[in-house]
Amino acid sequence: MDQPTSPQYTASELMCVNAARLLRDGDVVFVGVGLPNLACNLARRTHAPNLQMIYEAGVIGARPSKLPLSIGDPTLVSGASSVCGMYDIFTLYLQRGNVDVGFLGGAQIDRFGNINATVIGDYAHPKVRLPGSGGSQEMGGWANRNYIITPHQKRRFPEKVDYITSAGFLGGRKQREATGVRGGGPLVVVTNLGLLEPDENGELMLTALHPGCTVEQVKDNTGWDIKIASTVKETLPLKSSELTLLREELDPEGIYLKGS
Amino acid sequence: MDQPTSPQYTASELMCVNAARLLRDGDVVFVGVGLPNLACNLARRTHAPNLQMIYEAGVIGARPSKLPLSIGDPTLVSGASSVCGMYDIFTLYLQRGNVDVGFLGGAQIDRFGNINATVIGDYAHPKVRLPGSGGSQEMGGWANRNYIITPHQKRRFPEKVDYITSAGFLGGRKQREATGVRGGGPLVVVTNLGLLEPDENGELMLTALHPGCTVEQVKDNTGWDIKIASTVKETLPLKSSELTLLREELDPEGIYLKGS
Amino acid sequence: MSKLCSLKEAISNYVHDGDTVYCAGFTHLIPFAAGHEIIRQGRRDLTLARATPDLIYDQMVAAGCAKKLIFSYIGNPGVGSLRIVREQLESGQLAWEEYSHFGMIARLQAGAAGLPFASMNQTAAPDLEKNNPNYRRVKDPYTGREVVTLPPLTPDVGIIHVQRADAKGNAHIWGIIGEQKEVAFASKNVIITAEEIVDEDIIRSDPNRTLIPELIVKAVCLVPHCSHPSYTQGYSDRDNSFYLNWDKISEDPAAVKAWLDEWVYGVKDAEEYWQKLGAETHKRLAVKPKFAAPVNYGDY
Amino acid sequence: MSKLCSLKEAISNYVHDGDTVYCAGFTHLIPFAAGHEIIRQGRRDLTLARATPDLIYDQMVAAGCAKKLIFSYIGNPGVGSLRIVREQLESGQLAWEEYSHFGMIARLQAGAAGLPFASMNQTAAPDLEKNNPNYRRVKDPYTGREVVTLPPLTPDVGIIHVQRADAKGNAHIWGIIGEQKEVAFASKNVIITAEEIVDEDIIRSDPNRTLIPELIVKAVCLVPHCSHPSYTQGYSDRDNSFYLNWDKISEDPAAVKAWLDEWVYGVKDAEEYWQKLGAETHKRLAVKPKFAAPVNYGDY
Repeated sequence: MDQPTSPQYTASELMCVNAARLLRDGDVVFVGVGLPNLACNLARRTHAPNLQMIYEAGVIGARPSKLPLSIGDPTLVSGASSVCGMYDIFTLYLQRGNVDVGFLGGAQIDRFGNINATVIGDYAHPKVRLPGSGGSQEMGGWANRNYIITPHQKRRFPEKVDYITSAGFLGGRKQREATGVRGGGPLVVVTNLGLLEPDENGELMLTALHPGCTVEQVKDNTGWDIKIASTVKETLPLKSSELTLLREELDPEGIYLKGS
Repeated sequence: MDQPTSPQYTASELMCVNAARLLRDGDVVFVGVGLPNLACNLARRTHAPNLQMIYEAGVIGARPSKLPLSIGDPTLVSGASSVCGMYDIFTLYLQRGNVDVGFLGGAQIDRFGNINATVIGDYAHPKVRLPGSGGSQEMGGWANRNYIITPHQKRRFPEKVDYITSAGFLGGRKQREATGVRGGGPLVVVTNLGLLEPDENGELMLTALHPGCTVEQVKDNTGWDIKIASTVKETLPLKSSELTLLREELDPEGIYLKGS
Repeated sequence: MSKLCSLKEAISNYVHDGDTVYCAGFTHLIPFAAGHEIIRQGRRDLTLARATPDLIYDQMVAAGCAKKLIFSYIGNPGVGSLRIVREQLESGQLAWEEYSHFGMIARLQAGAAGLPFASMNQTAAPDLEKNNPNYRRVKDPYTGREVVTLPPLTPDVGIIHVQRADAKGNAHIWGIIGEQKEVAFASKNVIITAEEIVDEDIIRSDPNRTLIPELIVKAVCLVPHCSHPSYTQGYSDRDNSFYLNWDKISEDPAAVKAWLDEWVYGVKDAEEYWQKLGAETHKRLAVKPKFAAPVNYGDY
Repeated sequence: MSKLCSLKEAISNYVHDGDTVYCAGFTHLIPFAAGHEIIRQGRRDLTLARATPDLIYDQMVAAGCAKKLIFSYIGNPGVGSLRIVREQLESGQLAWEEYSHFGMIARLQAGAAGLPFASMNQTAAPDLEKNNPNYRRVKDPYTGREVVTLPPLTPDVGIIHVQRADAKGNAHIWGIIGEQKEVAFASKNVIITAEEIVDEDIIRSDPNRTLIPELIVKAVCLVPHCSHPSYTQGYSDRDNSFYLNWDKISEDPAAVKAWLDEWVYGVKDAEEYWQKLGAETHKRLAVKPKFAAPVNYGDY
C-alpha cells in the first residue's frame, strides 16, 4: 500500500483520530471492535464525554477498563449502564431510531458507499468467503448517520461491489430513499488519505485530504474516476494529546494502532 | 339463586374442590385470582405437587405465602421461580403452547361454551359494561385445555352470548377448528350443580351432578334446552381434608369461599 | 448530564393537553403521584392508555382530565368494578379503544421496536376484531394462514415508577415488570419517578437489572411512595384496604369530589400526601427486608 | 422433579444425527464442553445454527459433525477468519443458510413466541433477500409499505450454559445474554449446563434474574468451565490467547486433527479437559469477585 502518513503516526492512528472527530457529544454510537471502538473512546475522553456506546451483543453505556479483543468481552459488561438481549438491541435501539451513529467497514466500498462484507466473487460459489453481515446490514439501514473507516486501496474501492451487505446509496441517493429506509446512509468515509463524502446524488467525492496527502494519491487508489470537491479542505493535524491518549491509555499494546 | 349445596359446604367450596380435581400433576396453569387460584393451590397441596402456576402479570411458579387480593400482589413474586414481562407471558408461554390449562369465568357462558366478559347489550352503547378480556381472549384460544368455573344461573347461561370475549366452540366444534386456533377449547364447565362437557359438536352437555343435585335443577337454571348425557355421573363427595385445607390454610378469612 | 427535577416540573414540561399518556405498571409500581400531579395541573383532553386503568385512571377521569381511554381490562383489581370509568363508558361521556391484554402489550412492543405493526395468532374470538378497526389481518407468507395485526402504540408521554435510578435516568426495576420496558421505548417522552436516586455506580454494578436506559429518558424525579395505594416491591406493601375503600367512595360523586379535594387538590405534592396518610398507614404498609442472593459480575 | 444428569447422558438422549442444534451464547457462555461431547459421541449430519459460529462450530465442522450451517457472521471474534468453516463453505462441502444478526435473532424470537413469521423493517440492502428464499415480504396493512419477513427458527435442541440453575432447570444468567432466552423458548429440547447447581431458594430469591424456567428444560448438567475458551461472567475470563492460537492451529488440517485427538477425543469429559489445561491457565483465567449492589425483594 502507498504509505502517505508521516513517520509521526501510523495510518490507523490517523484514521482513528479523524473518525473520533466526527462524533458529537451525546451521540449514541453502535460500536464495533477495533478502530471504531478506539475512536469512540478517544472522543469520549476529549470532546464528547457524553457519548453513549452500544455493542450489538447487548451492552449499553459500556466503560471497558481495558481494550476488549472481541465484541463480547466481559470488560464491556462490568460497569456498563445496561445489558439486554440482542433482539432488544436490534429492535428497541437500532430499528426504533435510537442509534445516531454506526461505524462500518468491509472488504469493498463502492462509488455510492455500498459495502461488501460478505463475498468476493459469486455468492453461491464464493471465491473468498467473508464474515457476512453480523449487525452491519441493519446498521447501514437504520443508524441516523454512518461512518466508514477503511484504508485507501484500489481493490477496496471498486466501482461496484460484488455484493451489497450494507446499503450505501445503492445506484444513487434516490434509490435509497425509494426503499423508505429510516437511516441517512453513509455521511463520511475516513481513509488514510482523506475524507470522502456523498454528493447530492450519493456519489462519494473527495472533500478533504490529510496533511501531506494529495489528490493524485486518492485517484491512484480509487477504482473509479473519483469526483474531487471544488474546494478540498485539509484535515487538522493530529494533536500530540490525541496520540498520547491513544498510545498510552487506549491501546497501550498497539493491537489496533501498530503497523501501517 | 337456587341453593342446592348441603349446609356442610358452600357452593364456592364445592366448585373449587371440583375444579382442583380436574388438574393433573405437572400441568402448567394460567391462573386468575379468586376460585381458580384457590383450586390450583388446593391441587398443589393434594394430588398435583408439581403444578406450575403462571400469572398474566408475568409471574412463573408462584408460591404465595398468603391469599393475594389482586392478580399482581407482591406475595406472588416473593419465592416465584421466574418473573418476566407481559409480552413474554403472552408470547413465550401462552402463544407458544407452553400453557396446559386456562381457567375462565365471565358474565355469560353459552350453549357452545363461548364466554362474554365484555358487555351486556350493544357493544357501542353498553347496557352493562363489564371488565373486558384482560388475558382471557388469548387464554380461551391458546391454552391446551380450558376450564370454566361459574355458578349455575339462567342469566349466566343464555343460549347465545351478547359478545364473544373468549372463544368456546363458536357455532360448533368445526367452526372453532376452521379458525386454525391452537388450543382445544373448553373441556369442562364446573358449576355448583355439576359438570358440563362439550359433546362431539362442541355443545355443552350435563355429564355429572354433585351429590344431592338433580337434572331438574340444571334444566331450570340453564337458558337453553340443555342436553343430558346418557349416563350422568355423580361427583365424589368433598373430603373433609380438602375442606380443612381450603378453610384453614388457603382462605382462612373466607374471602372467596364464604357466602353462597 | 443530570435530568433531576421535581415531579411538578416534569409534568409541566412534558404532559400537555390532548396528549396520549401511559402511566405504566401492571398492579405494581403504578405512578399514582404522577396522576395526582396531572390532576392538580388541570390537564384536559388526555387520551389515557393503560392495560388496566386501575384506580389511577378512575381518579383522573373523575377529575375531568380525559377524553378517551385505551385499555384491555377495566376493573378495580381484586375488588370488582371500576365505577367512574364504567359509568362514563356506559353513558358515552368517555370515548374508548379496547384490546385484549396481549393486543395492548403487542401494540406497545411494536411501538418500542419501531415496527409498523404487531402480529398475533388468531384466538378464534371474533368480537374485538369486529368492533375495533385497528385490528386487521395479513397473510403469513409461508403458510398462507391469516395473522391478526395491530398498529404500534407510541404514547406522547410514558410515566414509569422504579425502585432506583441514577440522575441520568438509568433505572433498576424488579418484581412484576408488566409493560414498563415497552412503554419506555414506545413513548416519545419518558418521565421516571424513583423511590431512590442512587449513584450511577449502584446501577452499573448490575447492568442486567437496568430495564430503562438513560438515552430514552427526559426527566428523573425523586418521588418516594409514588405508587401508593399500589406498591413498590421491597419498599412497600399494596394498600388493599384503600382499593376496597375506593369501591365505596366511587359509588358517590360527592364522596369522590371530597376525596379529590382532600387528597389531591388539598396537598402540595406526593410527600405531603404520604405524610397525611399517617404513621399507622406507614406502619401497615412497611415491609421487612428480604434480599436477593448475591451476584458476582467479576472484576474484569 | 430433578432433571440432573451427566452431559454425556444429556447429549446421548437429546442430540440425534440430523438434528438442528443451537449452542447458544454471543461470545459469552458458549457451551464448548457440549460441542466437544457431541464430537466424542460422533454425531453426524447436524445442522448447526448460531449467529456467530465461533470456534465451537469450527471444531464441530472439522470433526465432521455438520452437513449445514445457519449463521449471520462467520469469524473468529476479535481475531479474524474462521478458517475451517470458511474453507468448507468456499469448497461447497458445507451447505449454508445466511442471515444478518437481526434476521437470525428475529427468526429465533418468532420461534420462541409461537409466531408464523418474524417482521423487520427494510434495510435497503438487497442481496441477502435475493440469495435466501426464506426472506419474503408482506404489506403493512396500515401504510401499505412492505415489511421483510422470515420464518421462525425452532431448533431440535438448544444448549445453554448458565451461571447457576436449580435441579429442575430454573436458571440465572447475567452478563451478555445475546440470544439465550430466545433459543431456549424456540427449541424443542433444552439442555442446561451450569457452573453451579444451587438450591431452588437461591433462584427464587431473585426471580427477575431467571431467564429460563424449568418448564421448558429437559436436562440439567453440572459442567463447571463448560464455556472455555469463551467465558462465564463472574466465573472466568475469556481465554483470548486460545482464540489467537486457534487461528494458527486451524491453518493446518494435521494440527486440527492433533488438537481434536488431544483435547476432545483424548479426554473423558469437561472436567478432565479443564484439569489438563493446568494450573497456570486456571490462574490466568481466574477473576476477582465484584458483586452487584444488594436488591431487596421484601418479605411479603
